[in-house]
Amino acid sequence: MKTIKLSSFAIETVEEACSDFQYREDELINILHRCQHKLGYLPAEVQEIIAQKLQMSVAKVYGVVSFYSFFSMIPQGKHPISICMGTACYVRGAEKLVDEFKRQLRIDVGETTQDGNFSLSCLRCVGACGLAPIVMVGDKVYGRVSAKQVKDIISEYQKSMV
Amino acid sequence: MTKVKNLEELVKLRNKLKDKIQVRTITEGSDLIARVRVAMGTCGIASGAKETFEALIAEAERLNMKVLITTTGCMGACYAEPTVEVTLPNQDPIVFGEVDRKRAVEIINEYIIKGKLIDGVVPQNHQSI
Amino acid sequence: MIHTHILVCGGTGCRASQAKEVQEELVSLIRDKHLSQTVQVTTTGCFGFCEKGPIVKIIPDQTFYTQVTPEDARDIIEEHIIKGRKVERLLYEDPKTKKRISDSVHMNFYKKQLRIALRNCGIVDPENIDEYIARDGYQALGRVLSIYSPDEVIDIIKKSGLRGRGGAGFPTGKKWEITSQVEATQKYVVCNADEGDPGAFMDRSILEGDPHAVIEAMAICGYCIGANKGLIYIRAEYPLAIGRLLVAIEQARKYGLLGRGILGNDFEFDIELKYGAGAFVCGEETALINSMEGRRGEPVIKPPFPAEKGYFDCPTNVNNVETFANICPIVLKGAEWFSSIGTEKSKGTKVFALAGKINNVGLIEVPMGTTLREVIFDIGGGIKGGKKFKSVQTGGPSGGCLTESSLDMPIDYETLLEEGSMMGSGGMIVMDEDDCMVAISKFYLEFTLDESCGKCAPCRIGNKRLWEILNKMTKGEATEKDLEKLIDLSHTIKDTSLCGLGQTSPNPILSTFKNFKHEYLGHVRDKQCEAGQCKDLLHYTIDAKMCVGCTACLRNCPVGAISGEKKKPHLIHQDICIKCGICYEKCKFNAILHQS
Amino acid sequence: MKKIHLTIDNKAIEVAEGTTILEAAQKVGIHIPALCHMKMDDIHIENRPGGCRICSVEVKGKRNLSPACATKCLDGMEIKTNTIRVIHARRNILELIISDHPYECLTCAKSGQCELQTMAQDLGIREIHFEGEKSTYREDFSKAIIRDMDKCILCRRCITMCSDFQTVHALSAVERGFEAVVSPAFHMDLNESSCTFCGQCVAVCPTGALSEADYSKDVIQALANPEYTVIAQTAPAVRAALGESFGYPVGTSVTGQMVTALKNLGFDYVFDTDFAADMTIMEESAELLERLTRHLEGDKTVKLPILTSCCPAWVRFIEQNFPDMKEIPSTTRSPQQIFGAIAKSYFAEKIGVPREKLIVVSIMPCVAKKYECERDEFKVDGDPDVNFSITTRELARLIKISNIDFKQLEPSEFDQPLGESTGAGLIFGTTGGVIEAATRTAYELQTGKKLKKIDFESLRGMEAIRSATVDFNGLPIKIGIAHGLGHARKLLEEIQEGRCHYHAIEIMSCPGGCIGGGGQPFHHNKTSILLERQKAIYSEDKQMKIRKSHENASVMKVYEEFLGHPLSEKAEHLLHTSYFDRSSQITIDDSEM
Repeated sequence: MKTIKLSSFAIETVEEACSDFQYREDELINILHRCQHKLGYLPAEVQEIIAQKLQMSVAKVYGVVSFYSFFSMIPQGKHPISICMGTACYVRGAEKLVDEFKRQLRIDVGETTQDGNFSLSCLRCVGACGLAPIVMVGDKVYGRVSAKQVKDIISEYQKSMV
Repeated sequence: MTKVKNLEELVKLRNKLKDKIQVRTITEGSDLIARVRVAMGTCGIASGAKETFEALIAEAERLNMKVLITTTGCMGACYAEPTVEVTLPNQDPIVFGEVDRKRAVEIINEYIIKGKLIDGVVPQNHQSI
Repeated sequence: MIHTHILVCGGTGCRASQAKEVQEELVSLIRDKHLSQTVQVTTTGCFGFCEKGPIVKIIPDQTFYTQVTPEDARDIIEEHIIKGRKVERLLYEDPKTKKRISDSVHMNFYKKQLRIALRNCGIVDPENIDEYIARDGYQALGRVLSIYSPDEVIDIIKKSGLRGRGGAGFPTGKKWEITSQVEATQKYVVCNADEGDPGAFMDRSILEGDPHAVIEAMAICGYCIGANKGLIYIRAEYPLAIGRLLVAIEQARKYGLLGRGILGNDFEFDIELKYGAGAFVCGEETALINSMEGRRGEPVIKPPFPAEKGYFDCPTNVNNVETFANICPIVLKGAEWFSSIGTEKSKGTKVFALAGKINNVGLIEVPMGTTLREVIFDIGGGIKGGKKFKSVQTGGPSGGCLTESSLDMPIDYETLLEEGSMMGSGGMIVMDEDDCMVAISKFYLEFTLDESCGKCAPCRIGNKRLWEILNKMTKGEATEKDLEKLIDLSHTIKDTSLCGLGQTSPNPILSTFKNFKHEYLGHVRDKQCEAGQCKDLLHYTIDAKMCVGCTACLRNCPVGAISGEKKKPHLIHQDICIKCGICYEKCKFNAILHQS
Repeated sequence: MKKIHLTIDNKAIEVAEGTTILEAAQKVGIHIPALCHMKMDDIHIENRPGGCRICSVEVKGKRNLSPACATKCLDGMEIKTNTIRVIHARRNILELIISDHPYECLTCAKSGQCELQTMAQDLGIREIHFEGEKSTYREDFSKAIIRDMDKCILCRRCITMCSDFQTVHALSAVERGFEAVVSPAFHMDLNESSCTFCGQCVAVCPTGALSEADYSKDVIQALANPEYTVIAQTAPAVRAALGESFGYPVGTSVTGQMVTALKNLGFDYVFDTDFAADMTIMEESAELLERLTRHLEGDKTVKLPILTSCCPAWVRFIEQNFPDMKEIPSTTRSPQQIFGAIAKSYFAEKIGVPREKLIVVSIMPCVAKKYECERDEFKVDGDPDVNFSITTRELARLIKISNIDFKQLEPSEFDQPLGESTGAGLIFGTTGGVIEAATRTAYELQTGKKLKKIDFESLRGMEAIRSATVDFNGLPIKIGIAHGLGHARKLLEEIQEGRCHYHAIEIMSCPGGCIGGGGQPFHHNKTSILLERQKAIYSEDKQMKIRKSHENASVMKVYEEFLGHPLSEKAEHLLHTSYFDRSSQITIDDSEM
């Protein structure tokens, strides 16, 4: 027998989500949304239980999780940094911001810093094209960001950590 | 809220509401001194429309003025967010752009009270059906 | 008390033609004439009429002066403000009638925008159904249910000439008709709100600003095709739109405008939300349905079309947000009204998200047939920073880049296709001389590469190869042979991919190659990037003659690649330089050179 | 049905509504190449994702090329399959696919049988114009199946087999875009997944992405080592397919040549798994009759129907998916394992070779058998009863490696005593065979009468799920048969829900039973090959002198000299096994909170 170890909170979260959606396989994406929202990410064990509860294969669940960029199997940093890579932001220099964040944080896009403070991701059009290029840290939006400001943005959060 | 039973009732409801809230200018006899709409789409909120909205309410309350302040969707002028539309009695609505807390207070004190425009008016160059 | 306002346009276009000087002159005249207590001069944003700038508008009489010079200020004050006589020669002359128009009330033609889909955005409170009802909300549904048969409504939509606003432009009425004619016990209405074009946000704005417009139209569609269930497939990245839709659906239910026995009729309709999770390909109908059923959002071969076999194999009508937003006005104002707007084959209006190197970034709605020039230079206020217009991209990653020569073409589905682009969902990105067309192609290909589902080989591998070739080009490592391969492969991918994503993914390449072939050749033959954007082809140096030693570059360089003493020419160390371009942006003396 | 008229390359043709362009073209002698498409008639296996686009053709009036495999014929269609546009596009796509594929043909397990390689040859690809980054993945070496996903072309045939046919769902398309690949969840190894090692993914993979774990080198080494006595056992389905690897017509039984080849290879004893199959029948029928008797006596605890347990993939399937039903299958070991146990006890004693000096090699049509012989319960102090299990394909390679000209070989007989077999043991190789063999024996043991007709035709065929009632002298015995785990699942669910009234059920994982096993020469999706192999088995059975297991004298001798009787303590110990719960269990672990 294979055992899947998980915290009681995670188990309850999955159970609640699945039961709210009547254990329906076609509600998988909604269930994953709910679990990720509560747990922050979707570790393998969580996907295993979801598969069990919905009586579907875990390969299929992972097939879905890995298909959609919104779902993550890595815990996000305390301060998730997202750079808008919509066209409007791109033509206004978003690429330079990505380079600069990568350089400053020494991580690649899709990674989290070792101390778990920052994670870096790109997203497609936040819809604030008037403020391009856009950087989001958590829910906070920074508009018309220049490469030079990158350092300041990072240190703003580093300070608050101390 | 009660259910609208048929088309006739819906028409009646519309006519009633039209008088009550639809008016873009403020009808005579109303004790409202201005109607304010804050564009609160994602772009507006990203630019700080929530703070603007709060600042407008706080200032109106501080001055104890009867101003109707509501939220609305995107007005389309993303380059000038946050945008705020102000309608004074018997006048065309004016849209102000880049309204931060400071300018929100200014709009109430200068435009709504004194009728003076402040810089940064966003001309409305569209017709709506 | 102020009784007269003089508004002076502060838009970039007008500024460039001395609007500031006009304003200063007006202010000083008012002061001289002791009019400060009653007359106020204010700067405004762009009027969207830049070709006739600077613009001065007088309130309350709505006089609209065009091409005002500082010298004209005296006449405006002395004649108009003091004597009440309008300055005839500054009034706008109607190019057709040659008559001068005295005020902007009669100048609606200058208002190039006509809002149908956006009619309530920025006007109603989206979280208050009463405001929607006050603006004729749910009247269309009410009339449809009590007056028309489903076929009659479909006929109205067909006659209106409305075509799908999601991209391809399939006639909406016809789509409804096909679904209505399939016999089934269960059918579905689906609203595709999985807007994912980078740089397009009109659907989100409609849902955030006027959710009931979509809800009402979906109910009408349900009545027409015989569906009692509606689903909105919306991006999870749109929390605000989701929140407002949920509020709106709840309010509509409370009023009995959704649910059973709507408005006393034997009609039932309700709506549920389904969330996307960040996959652009789910905008494709069949992928969207797969995703709604909880699977990987991979497209499947059509036919069968969703109209026959859609959600859970039931007949399903899929329209996008903007398409639905047009339905109620058509029902209320009639097919003739709608079809009177636009061009022969493209009726009504189109919403565009105008962005990029343009002054008035924003959401606009114009009648079909408006020219790109009007959109970019009048409504959009022209190019940012006074740079030269180079290209406009429409249709997102499926579209193409158009040039100066296409600017006077009327916007409609067919023209854009002929010009090598497409309508798409409505992103419109303006580019200037600093934008490299090879790099732009690479940007779009990177997007497609990220978003390809991976199911079919041409899209999965082909787009990767296209990107690799473009990447080589931007690094100066490509040959002319690579260029040949790029074009050859582009055609194969278009011809053989499974779904619309792959079939259109090479469009950015093909259109830029057609219109900017010399830039491609420049990258492969001469290893040069004329726009100066491909950093591997550039190096930054300091022109010692121009450099005054202000240290601005040195202070701003993020990697410390610049050295030099104050007031002496500085030097960029090529081995440290990361070519970020900050020094170029910061130098006020044009001393930084970037060369291929 | 409506008839549809169209032309393909100017040839007029009439087809039934619903026919695809690919099928229609075949009828007029036009072979449109296809990679991902797979359709096995009669057994309802179809994979048609429309993903490879190799079969693209030109349909007049359509803007883009259409995939022939997934486009239905419509009236008046004008189709061109060989225009310059089509040929160019097809070559470009093929080059693209190859550009993301390792150039390892010379050392690839699939070389010579690879559909991608063949197509590149057929289309005359001499240069890849679109070179670029290739996808790379960690190789997954399980004991039975090797996954080298660098070679995957995402045709998804394996998923169709694993999910649709077997309902095992070990595999799924994962990731997306260029990173998309077929994999178990979280890119885990097959060993950790729900894979049953049935090997059907290997059987249909067009390239070398999925292949059997190859033990032929180990076998060569064992044969070369004078310290070891090396014994071969050959499964019944092998002889019906091995000839295909040496150019014999499909359906040629090559038993005698195979035995000679094995002897030439240096095996000390060449025995027959059929012998062990006969022992399986002895034990299994005894079990059936025992359960049946108790059932008829009113014992409510008795588990019926009894399920066959010779198929290791099936065993693993039930252990993983229906752990609550693990008491239902017969506890009798599979013929491979019975053979191993007897060889390393009874036979070892007989020839006086200690167990650890004895190497048992099984030649199987199956890849799951490699997994089975690794199971701990089939080892004694770490020494497996069966040391190596190799497939029909590996045997063919061994023969070639050893410079043996198979076609020139004179047939010879199996060695004795473990080489004596019956027709009953032989028909184990096809679906329905095990239960027919069991019936032949159980009938005679139960009724004490001789069978008038040995052939139970009602149990034969290719239908996915079959059932028949056999009259045991007034006692109607209901028998069910399923091949394919998906069909087995249906029967299990019926049992779970109490809707199943069979007394005995035979289950085989592979289509057609072992003849369609994952270790057989590749059938390239032709059902006709399976049917021919099946025919070969039944006709050899007909020619056998002895066709009932309980009449196998050598088997009887083992019982006399060694085991006593079926279900004796010793038989239980050596010939039976038990099953394990392999489902996953959730446990709470709050230690990290």
